[in-house]
Amino acid sequence: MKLSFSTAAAIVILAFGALAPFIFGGQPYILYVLTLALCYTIPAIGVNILYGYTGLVSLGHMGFAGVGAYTTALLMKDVGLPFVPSLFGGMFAAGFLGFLVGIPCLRLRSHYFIIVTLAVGMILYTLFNNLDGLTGGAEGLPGIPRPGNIEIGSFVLDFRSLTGFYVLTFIIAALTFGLQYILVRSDFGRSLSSLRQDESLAAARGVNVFGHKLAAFVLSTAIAGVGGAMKVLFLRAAAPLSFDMHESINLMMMLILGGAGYLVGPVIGAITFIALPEFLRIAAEMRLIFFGFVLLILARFAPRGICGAAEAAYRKLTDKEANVVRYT
Amino acid sequence: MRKLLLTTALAAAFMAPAAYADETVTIGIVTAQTGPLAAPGKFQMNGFNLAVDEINGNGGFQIGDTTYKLELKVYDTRCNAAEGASAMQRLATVDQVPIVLGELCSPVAAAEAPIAQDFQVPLVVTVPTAQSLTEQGNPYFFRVNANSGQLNEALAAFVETIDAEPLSFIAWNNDTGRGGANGMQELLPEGYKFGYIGFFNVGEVDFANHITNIRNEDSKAIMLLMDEEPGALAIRQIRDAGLDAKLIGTLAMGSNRFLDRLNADYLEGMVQYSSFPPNAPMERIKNFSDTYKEKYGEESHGFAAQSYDGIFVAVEAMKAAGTTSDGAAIRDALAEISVDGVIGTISFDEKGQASPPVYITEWCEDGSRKIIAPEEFAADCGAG
Amino acid sequence: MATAILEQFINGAMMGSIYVLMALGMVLIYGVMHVLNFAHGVLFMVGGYLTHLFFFSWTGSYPLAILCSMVALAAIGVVLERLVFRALRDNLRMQIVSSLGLILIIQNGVVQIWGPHALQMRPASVETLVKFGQLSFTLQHFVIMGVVAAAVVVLYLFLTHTRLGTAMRATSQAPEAAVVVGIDPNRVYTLTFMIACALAGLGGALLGPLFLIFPQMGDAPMLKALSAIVIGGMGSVPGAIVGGLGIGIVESLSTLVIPTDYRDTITFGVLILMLLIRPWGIFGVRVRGED
Amino acid sequence: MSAILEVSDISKSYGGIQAVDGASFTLDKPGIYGLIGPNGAGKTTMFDIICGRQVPDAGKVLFHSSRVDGVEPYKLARQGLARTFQECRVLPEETCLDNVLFAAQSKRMTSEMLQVFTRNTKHRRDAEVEARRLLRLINLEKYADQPASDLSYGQRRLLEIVSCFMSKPRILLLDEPASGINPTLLNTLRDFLVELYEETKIVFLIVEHNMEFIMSLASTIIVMHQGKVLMQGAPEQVQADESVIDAYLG
Repeated sequence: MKLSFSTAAAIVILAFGALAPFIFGGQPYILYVLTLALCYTIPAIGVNILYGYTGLVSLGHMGFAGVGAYTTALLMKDVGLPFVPSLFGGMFAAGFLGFLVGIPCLRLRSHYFIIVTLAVGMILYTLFNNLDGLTGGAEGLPGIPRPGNIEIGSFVLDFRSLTGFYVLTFIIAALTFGLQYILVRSDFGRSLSSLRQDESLAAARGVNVFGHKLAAFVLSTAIAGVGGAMKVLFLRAAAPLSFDMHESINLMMMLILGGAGYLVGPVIGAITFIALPEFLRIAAEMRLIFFGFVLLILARFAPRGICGAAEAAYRKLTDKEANVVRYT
Repeated sequence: MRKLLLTTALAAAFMAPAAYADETVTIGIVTAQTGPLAAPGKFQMNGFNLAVDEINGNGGFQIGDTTYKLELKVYDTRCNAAEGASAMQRLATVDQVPIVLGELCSPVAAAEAPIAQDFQVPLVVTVPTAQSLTEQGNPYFFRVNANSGQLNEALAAFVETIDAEPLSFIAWNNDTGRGGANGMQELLPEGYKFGYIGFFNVGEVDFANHITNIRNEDSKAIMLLMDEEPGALAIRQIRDAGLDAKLIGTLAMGSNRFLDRLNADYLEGMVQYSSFPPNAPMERIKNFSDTYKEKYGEESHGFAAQSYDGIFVAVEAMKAAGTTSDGAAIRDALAEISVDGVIGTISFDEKGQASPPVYITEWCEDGSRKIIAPEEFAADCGAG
Repeated sequence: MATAILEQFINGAMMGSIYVLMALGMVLIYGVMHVLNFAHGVLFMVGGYLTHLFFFSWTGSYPLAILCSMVALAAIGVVLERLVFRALRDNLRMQIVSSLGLILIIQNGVVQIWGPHALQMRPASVETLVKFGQLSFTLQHFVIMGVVAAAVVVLYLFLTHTRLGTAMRATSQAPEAAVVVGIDPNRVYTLTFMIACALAGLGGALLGPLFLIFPQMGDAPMLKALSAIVIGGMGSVPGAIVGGLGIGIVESLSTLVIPTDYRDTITFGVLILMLLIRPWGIFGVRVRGED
Repeated sequence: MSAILEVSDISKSYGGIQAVDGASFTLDKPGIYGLIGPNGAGKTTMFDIICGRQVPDAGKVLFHSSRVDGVEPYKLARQGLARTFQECRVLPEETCLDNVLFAAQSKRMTSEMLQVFTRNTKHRRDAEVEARRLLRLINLEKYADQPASDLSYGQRRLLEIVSCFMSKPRILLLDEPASGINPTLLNTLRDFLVELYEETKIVFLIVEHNMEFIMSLASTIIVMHQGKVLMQGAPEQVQADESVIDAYLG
C-alpha cells in the first residue's frame, strides 16, 4: 500500500500530536511550546490555502488573526458567551472582513494585491493599538478566560491546565488540517492550483477565477481568525504587537520554511520556526539572523521548503514511480 | 603516570569551589534585550546586576544557617507576548526559579501573569505601568513601580497648581504614552482646557508636525510621555522651533544623562515626575547613585532603581519565607513584605501594587535639579 | 493658522524629500527589474549607520561621510543583485521571500554590530538654525530638500542623456528588445541596484543626523515610499517623486485636522483607494493585455 | 435551426488603431471553418472577442442565439465554448491525465468542494476511461502520469486540444494550432483534428497563417482584411478570388 508523501507525513504528525500529552506529560515546557506551535499552525494553514495552493501572497494575514482573536476574547470576557459560539464569532468576523477586503482587492494584479494586504495589515494593527476602550489598546487585554471544563462521566477535561488546553488546541488544529485535506484533495483544490499555474487557462476551462480566489481568501482569513483566537486564549492576554506586520511576515516565512503547497507544510514550518528557537534559547538574538539566511537559501535552492526535500527523500526511500500529483 | 596526573587535575577542577556561600539561588528575569525597547531594557538589567553584585559582594544572604549567592537567568522577550509567556513557562518549569522579576511591556506582563499563577512562581514587575495588570485578582502578581494611575494622580495634582492651560501632549503610541495621556485627561478637573494631543509610534522621531499644531493651539505647557531617547529629541526640536511652552516630562527625563543629550538652557524650567531623583539628599538614594555611576560610568535611571529594589524585595521575601524554592510561601511573604528601597518603602496592597512616593523635580538654570514635591522631601537646586 | 499651514508644508516637504529618495530607489529596481524590494528600508538604515561610522571614526566631515556611505551602499547593491536577486529574476514570490530574509539579516545584524541603542550624530548643519519671523528650522531641513532636488535632476539627466541611462530605460520597457540591440541586461541590472542602494544610503545619511540612527529607522519610510511608488504609478520615476512629496505634505498637513495616531491609517487608506480606482497610478500607463 | 455562431458588425479599437471594423459572419452548420487574413487583419482580436477575453466596442456575438460578447470567459466555457491558446497553455505541474480530467470536472464550487466525498463515483470512472481513450488517440497514454512540463511542444499542443475537447464543447476555437509544429507532426495534427470532427460533428473555428494546412483542412474559409470580413466560401473559391490575392500581396 504505497502512501503518497503527504498522507504518510500527515499520519506521522497526527500520531505524534495525539501522543504528545503522554510523552511530554512530565515536561510542561515542551508541551507549552508545542501548543504555541499549534496555535501558529492554524493561521499557517489559512495562508497555505491562499499562497500554497492559489498562489496569492498575503503580508497582512495576522491582522485578520487579530480580528478573530479580539472578537472571540471580547465575546468570552465581556459578553460571557461560552467558548464554541465565541470561537465561531471570531471566525465569522475574520472571514467577513476577508470578504469585504477580497471583493474590491482580488481583481488587482499580483504586485498590487500584495501591497494591499500589507496596507490592510497595518491599518488593522493601528486599530488594535488605538481603540483603547474596545481592545484595551496598547496596554493589551488581560484576563481572557479559558473555556469551562467538560465532564464526561468521571473524566474531567480541565482547559485551564496546560495538558487540557493542548488537547483542545490539537483537536481544533486537527479539524483545520482535516478541512484543508478535504478542500485541497477535492476538485476545488485542483481548481485553486490551476489558478496558481495559469489563470487564463483556468478561466478558459470554466474556473470562475474571481469566485475561487474570493472563496480561498475568505476561507484563509476565517481560519486565521480561529488561529488568532486560540493563541489569545492560550496566552490569556491579547497584545496588538502580536498581530503586526512582522508577525504576518513571520507567518509567511513559517509556511515557506515548512513547504508551501504541501498539506503538512504549515505544521512542519510552525514547529521548526516556533519550537526550534525555543530550544536553542541561547542563540536568541542570533536566531533571527539564522532564519534570515535560511530564507535566502530556501528561496534560491529549495523553494519547496522542508517538505520539498522530505518528499524527494521519501520518494527515493520508497522508490515509488514518479507519481507527482503534487498536491496530494 | 601522566594520565593519573591529568585525572586528578580534572577532578580538582570539578570540585565545588569552597567559597563561604553554600548554595546559589537562581532568580528569573524577563526583559527586552532587542527590539524597539532595548534601550530601557538595558537600564532595567543594570539595576538587577547592580543589586546582585552588591548582595553577592557581601557574601550572599542568610536563611537559617545556609548562605545563598544570587544568580540571574535572563530571557529576552522582545516585547512580544508569545515569547514572554514561553520565557515565563521555561523559567517556571525548566529552570524552576522561585521568583521572576522584570518585564518592560504591559501586554507581555499580562501574558506572563497567568503562568506565574499556574505554577505558583511569583512575578514581580518593575517597569510596566498599565493599571489593568493589577486588577486581574492574580495573587502571584506584584508591581514595585507606580502604575499610570498613581503617576498621573501625582502629576495632575501638581499640574493643577501651575498655570498650564491649555495643556498639550506628545505621547508614545504604546501603554506608557496612551495610559498617561488618557489618565491625565480623566484626572484633571472637568472643563480643564486641553490643547493638542499628539501620538507617535515607538521608533518614530519626527515631531515637527506635533510642534506646529501645539504652537497653533498656543498652549502653555506640553506633556512629553515617552522615554529618554525620543524625549531628548522632542525637547531639542521644540526649542529649535522657537516654542517656549513649559515642559512636563516622565521619569526618564530627570537625570544627568538626559542633560548630556541636551544642555542646561534647553531643560531650564522643565518639570518631570520621577520615581527616583538621583542626587536627592536621602542617604539610600545617594549611595545607589554613587555605586551605579562607579559601575556604569553614567548617572542612574528610574528603571534601574526600581529593578534594583526588586531584587532586594525578592531576597527579603525569601528570607521571610525561610525558603528559596517554595513559590507559595514566598508569595505569602511578599504580600506582607515591607522593604526600605531606593525609591521609597515598598509594601504591596491586596492587589499586589506597591505605592512608592512620586517625586516631582524641576530643572534649574545651572543644569541641576530641585525636588518640588512631595513637600516632605522638597530640596533646592542640586538635590534633584 | 496660516503660519501653521506653512510650517506643516515645510515639515511635509522635508519628510517628503526623504520618501522621494527611498521611492526613487525602489521604483528604479521595480521599473527595470520588476523586483519588489522590501529590504530597501534596511538599506536606508545601513546608510545612516555607515555615515555615522565614517563621520566619527574616519573622515570627520559630514559631506565626505555621505559620499563614502553611498559608495559602500552601491557596493552592497552589487553584491545583493549578484548573489540574491539575479537567480530569482521573474520569480515574484521568491524575490519577496529573499527580501524578507534580507530584512531579518541586516536589521538584526546591525543590532549585533552596533548594539540596540540609537546613535546620535550632530554635524554643523543640524546645529545651525534658520529663522523666518516666528518659525525656525534647522539648516538640515533645507540641506535635505536641496540635496534631494539635486539628486532628482542628476538622475533625470543620467536616465535621459547618457548611454547607460537609456540602456536602463530600454531594459525596463522591453528587456528582450534591449538584448537584441546589444545591451547586456546583467550589467544594467547591477547598475540599477547600485544606483538604487546609493540613493537609499543618501536618504539614511541625510535623515540620520536630524533624528536618531537606530535599527528600525528604515521601516516607516519604506512603507511610505512603497505607497508613494504605487500612487505615483508603478515604475514611473516622476510618479515616485510626486508620490513621495505628496504623501509627506499630505501627512503633515493632515495632523492639523485628524488625530495623529491615525495618520498612517490615512496614508494606507489613500493607497488602497488609489489601487482600486487607478491601479496604474497618476503617471503609470495602463498596460494592455492579460497579466 | 438558428445559426450556431453569429458575429454581426463587431468593431473594436485600441487607442487609435481600429482593429476590427464592423466585421460579420455566420456559421450555421457544423464543420471545420478557417479564419485567415494578413497580419493586422484583426483575426486575433476577433478571436479574443468571441472567447470573451476582449469586450467589443460595438456589435454582438450570438452563440446558439444567446448573446455571448462581453460574457466572462469561464461562463462561456461552461456554455460549451472551448478554446486553445496561441502560445499553447497546459497546467505544467499536473500530469497529462489530470490535465485532461481537469477540463471535464464541473467547476461549480459547491459540487467541487463536496467532490472529495464522491471520489470514485461512476461519473469519475467514466471520465477517466474517456480521458485515457483520448490520450491513446494522440499516443500520449504512456505519459499519463508524467507532469505535462516533461512533454515536447508538439505533444503539449495535442494535449491542449484533447483537454479542451474533454468537456464536450459545442464549439471549438483553435488559435493558430499549426504554429511552431514541424511538418511531420502537422499531418498527425490534421488527421487528429479530422478524426475529432468526425466523432463530434461540432463547429471548429481555426485562426491560422499556414495556408497549406488550413486550406487542406477547412471546409469553409473566412477571410478578414483591415478589420472587415472580405469573403466567406470554400477553399477553392477563396484561393481564386482576386480581392483576397490583392489583400495578401497588397
